[in-house]
Amino acid sequence: MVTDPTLNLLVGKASDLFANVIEKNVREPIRYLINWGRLYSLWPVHLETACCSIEFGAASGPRHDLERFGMLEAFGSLRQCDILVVQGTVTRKMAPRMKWVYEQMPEPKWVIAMGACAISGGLYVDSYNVLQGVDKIVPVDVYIPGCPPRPETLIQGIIELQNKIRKSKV
Amino acid sequence: MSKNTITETKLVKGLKTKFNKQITEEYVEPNRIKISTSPTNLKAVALAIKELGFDQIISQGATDYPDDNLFRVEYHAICVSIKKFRRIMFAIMTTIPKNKPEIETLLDIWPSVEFHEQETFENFGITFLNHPRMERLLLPEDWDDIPPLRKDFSLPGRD
Amino acid sequence: METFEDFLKRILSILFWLLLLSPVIIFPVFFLLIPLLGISVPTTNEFLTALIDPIKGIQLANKYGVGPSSTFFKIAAFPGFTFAALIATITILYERKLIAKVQLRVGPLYAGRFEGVLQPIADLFKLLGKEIVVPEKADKFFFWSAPILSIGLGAALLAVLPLSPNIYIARSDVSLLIPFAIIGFSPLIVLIAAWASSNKFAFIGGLRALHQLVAYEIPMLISVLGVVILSGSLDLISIVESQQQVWFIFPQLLGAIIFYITILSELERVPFDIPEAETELVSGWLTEYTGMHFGLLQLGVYIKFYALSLLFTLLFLGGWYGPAFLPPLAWLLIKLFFVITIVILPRAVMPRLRIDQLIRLGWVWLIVLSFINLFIAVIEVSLGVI
Amino acid sequence: MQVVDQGGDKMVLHVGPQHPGSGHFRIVITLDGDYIIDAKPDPGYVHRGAEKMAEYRTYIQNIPHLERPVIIDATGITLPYVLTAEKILDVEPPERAQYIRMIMAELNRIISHLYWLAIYGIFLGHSTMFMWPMGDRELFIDLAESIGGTRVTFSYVVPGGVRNDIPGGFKERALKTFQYFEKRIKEYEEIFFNNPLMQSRTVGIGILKKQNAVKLGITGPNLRASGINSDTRKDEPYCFYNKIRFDIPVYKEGDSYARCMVRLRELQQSMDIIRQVLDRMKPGPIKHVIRGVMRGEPGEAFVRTEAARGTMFYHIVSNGERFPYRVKISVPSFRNLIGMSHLLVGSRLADMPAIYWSLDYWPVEADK
Repeated sequence: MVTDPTLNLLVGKASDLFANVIEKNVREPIRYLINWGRLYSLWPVHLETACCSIEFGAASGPRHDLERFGMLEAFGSLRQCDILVVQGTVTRKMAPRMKWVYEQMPEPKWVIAMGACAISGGLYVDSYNVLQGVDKIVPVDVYIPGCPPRPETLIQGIIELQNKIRKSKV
Repeated sequence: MSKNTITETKLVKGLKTKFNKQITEEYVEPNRIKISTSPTNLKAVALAIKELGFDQIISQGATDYPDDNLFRVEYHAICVSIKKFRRIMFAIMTTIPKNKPEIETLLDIWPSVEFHEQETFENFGITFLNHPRMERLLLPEDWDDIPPLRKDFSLPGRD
Repeated sequence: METFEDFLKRILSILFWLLLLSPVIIFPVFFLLIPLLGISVPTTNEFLTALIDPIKGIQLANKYGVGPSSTFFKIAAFPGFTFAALIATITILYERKLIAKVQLRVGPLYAGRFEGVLQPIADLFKLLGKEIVVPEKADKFFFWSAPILSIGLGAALLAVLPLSPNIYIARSDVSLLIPFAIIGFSPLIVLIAAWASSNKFAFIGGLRALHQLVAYEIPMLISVLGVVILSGSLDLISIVESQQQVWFIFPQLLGAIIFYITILSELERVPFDIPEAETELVSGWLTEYTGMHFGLLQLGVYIKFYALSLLFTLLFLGGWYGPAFLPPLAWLLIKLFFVITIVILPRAVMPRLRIDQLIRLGWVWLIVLSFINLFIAVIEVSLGVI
Repeated sequence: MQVVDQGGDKMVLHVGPQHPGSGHFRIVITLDGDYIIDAKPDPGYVHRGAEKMAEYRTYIQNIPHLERPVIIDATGITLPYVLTAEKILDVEPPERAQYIRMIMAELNRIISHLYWLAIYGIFLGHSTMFMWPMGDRELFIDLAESIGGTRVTFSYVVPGGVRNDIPGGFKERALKTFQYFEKRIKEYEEIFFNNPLMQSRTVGIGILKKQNAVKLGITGPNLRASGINSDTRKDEPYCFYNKIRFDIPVYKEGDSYARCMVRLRELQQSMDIIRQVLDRMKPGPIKHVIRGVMRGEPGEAFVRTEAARGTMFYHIVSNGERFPYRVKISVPSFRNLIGMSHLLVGSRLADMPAIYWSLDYWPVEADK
């Protein structure tokens, strides 16, 4: 009687239904809440790789004020940080350190490649000491073009990252 | 001799008499003096220039001449403490063979040359004898190619 | 490593299944056991009425020992932990907005529809979902215990602090001494956190914090003695009641200033944020803490912030006394936020001190001044000014 | 955060490259208690090989990548390059171009000093002093942007002149900004420079004696804070600095506070220079139009100018080709780096940020 295929089908349907109910009523709100918290609380690691750090500094200044989005301007320890903003050229000497910093950050973490040099080497495409694009060593979520990107562009990149987080799974 | 270069000419003349034509005057322009000397005399000449009042090294570098198979080592001295010499930049050049790139350091004459000589070391492979920290400064620790500013080192994609 | 959200999901799914299975298993057991134990069960009618009518609800809750007048409610909700955590959360937001205004910025703006009011909540949810990293070389037991101790210390401070003549958790004849006794533990917690992190920056930060906290506890205690002399009591409620005519900040101005400076130091706030000096020590003793560990440590610090500000209000600003058009609790909160403001403000206008300057200030100047303050109090009492 | 066991009671701290107080470089500090007994700078994290790349680009193509090392002070680093290239290419810029170059150089000096001031504020734990100069810096960036076209990387000075003329109404806007900023300087002094806590952190800290400053090759505002009245704008005037009346702020103390004050006074000085330049400027051509690829005469030239951080030096060797044969850049940060280990040894760990950033060491510039 247990082997009855109709019963099996019924049990399967019922468990699907339960899964659906859980998905809709339990997981979805939690996913929303956790993602909502994450997207408004992006703390950047203080890792300056090159000259784009000036525009990053300017973006946290009073005119552009990254804290509106819940970003702190410069946070102390990488253990409490969520995003790694690669601020410009990554040289061969910096690359292992940057990878190390990325690995030491706690999950979940995101990477923003800021500036042409971080995306592809940019102006330093033929330099002997420059990594041609940071996506070779760390996974990049948002690319922000510019040399250096204006603070407005950086803010747009951060909004794009927020949109990405909003849709992401937990 | 124009009026602008009286001080400069006087300086070079004094040096020439002191070193008995072991230094060559390359040119004297307003505010610019360039002399060249042999590596063996370099230290004595540098000391004499320091005693004239040129107390800082603004730049120290080298140029690679693969055709002549030699390096030209350049020192640019300036003066910050004596007012009448402040406008003058003193360039001292010397050439060393490429197969034996060694030269005596000027660290004890101009302490400001320390990092410059380290940079020249890593960029050209020129060893400065008696320099206490003859090690890499700017290049990565795992650099195993030839020194990058030599002419036979070519950039990727730009042969 | 399992993130907190995995944990949360698991807990929630268990709850869901329990809810589903409760008619089958729990209700029979419940209804069989309760009569045996001799406890009366609320009838369905009572229960539903309680849900609609708050007064009935409170009565029902009181019957089972969880009502507003019960000790459990006092400790857990009001005026205990939840209330303190709420004030701490508001303080975090208030601090960020206030500092931003001084710096010609807007501060948090988009979290929550209006002026970033939900920013601390967003930070909290973010920290809840963060991975917890324990360094390989860390002393695991102490590493985990520091955040819990920190929050526990914050909560324990609240035990004897009254909010009005009848709102308090516990009343003791020596209730002034109890908070100071508890604060005496905080250097230990910092040292545990710093040592267990197995990190040089954390360790230097921890040692600095130890020096700083020890140096500032003595002037803190001595500066309060003036208040004790004036009021003739160690009970916080009677101290407040003796300020009905004159707030002690007027006869004890020097003591209040010293107490204020020691609060700044105790909370490691600018210009005394030396243990967390970012440009020297990364994050000081907090360097290795991640996720909710960090959140708990910060919450502990901010609850301590609330407790010390409340203590300042009670000791020097006349507690809940004020013109009668507002209830006592409202006056207390107004004064409390005034104190919180003046504790926050130095962060906007002061640079950081150096550890040797700080220790000299503490051991040389503040101790001497607090003794002078003590003599002032004695003279005032003997002259009968108060 | 690397752990190095040294034995004994010494502690080795690696400050950087990921450290809020280091920026893009590392300094290895050995501590004995709270005192620094050894400090070994480890630059090179942003070494991009600008000198080598310059040998593969024409004289014009070199300008954009040579200004990247100091994009805070872009004109400060491209102007000496262009002056050197002009000597080799044998072109003389018109008079108006010289004046516009001076405006840009001084605007950039202000922008750079304000950035320095902002970071110095946060290094001492004064977050308001980070935000205020950052906000006021935007005003000067707006002025520079209206001339150069972008926020920081202008590539504005070219051999033979400047790229384009200054826009109409620039003078009025500049004067209005200066008027506002002079009021702000007073507020900076009130909240930061006259703050007793700030003074207790910087006065008498990191004293660089006059003879040491000369000996170690310190340059720029750091040299002037040690009592030496040396500024390339006065010593060997380029552009039309000899036609402008200005004083160089000099302080004798040589400590961190003096270095701060020199830079604060230079803000005022730069604004005065721009005011005078705006008065003296006459309409005219702004560049010599050069057609085709510029080929230099065989030979060499070396030029120095005064950038925001000190004397910027270029030595270009040409062999008559399209590309320069050798470009040697000697940047002030690189020369000031030697002062850092000199000053840090013997000071307290807590003074490290106060000394480090008072030298205005910009690692990107030093690494090239």
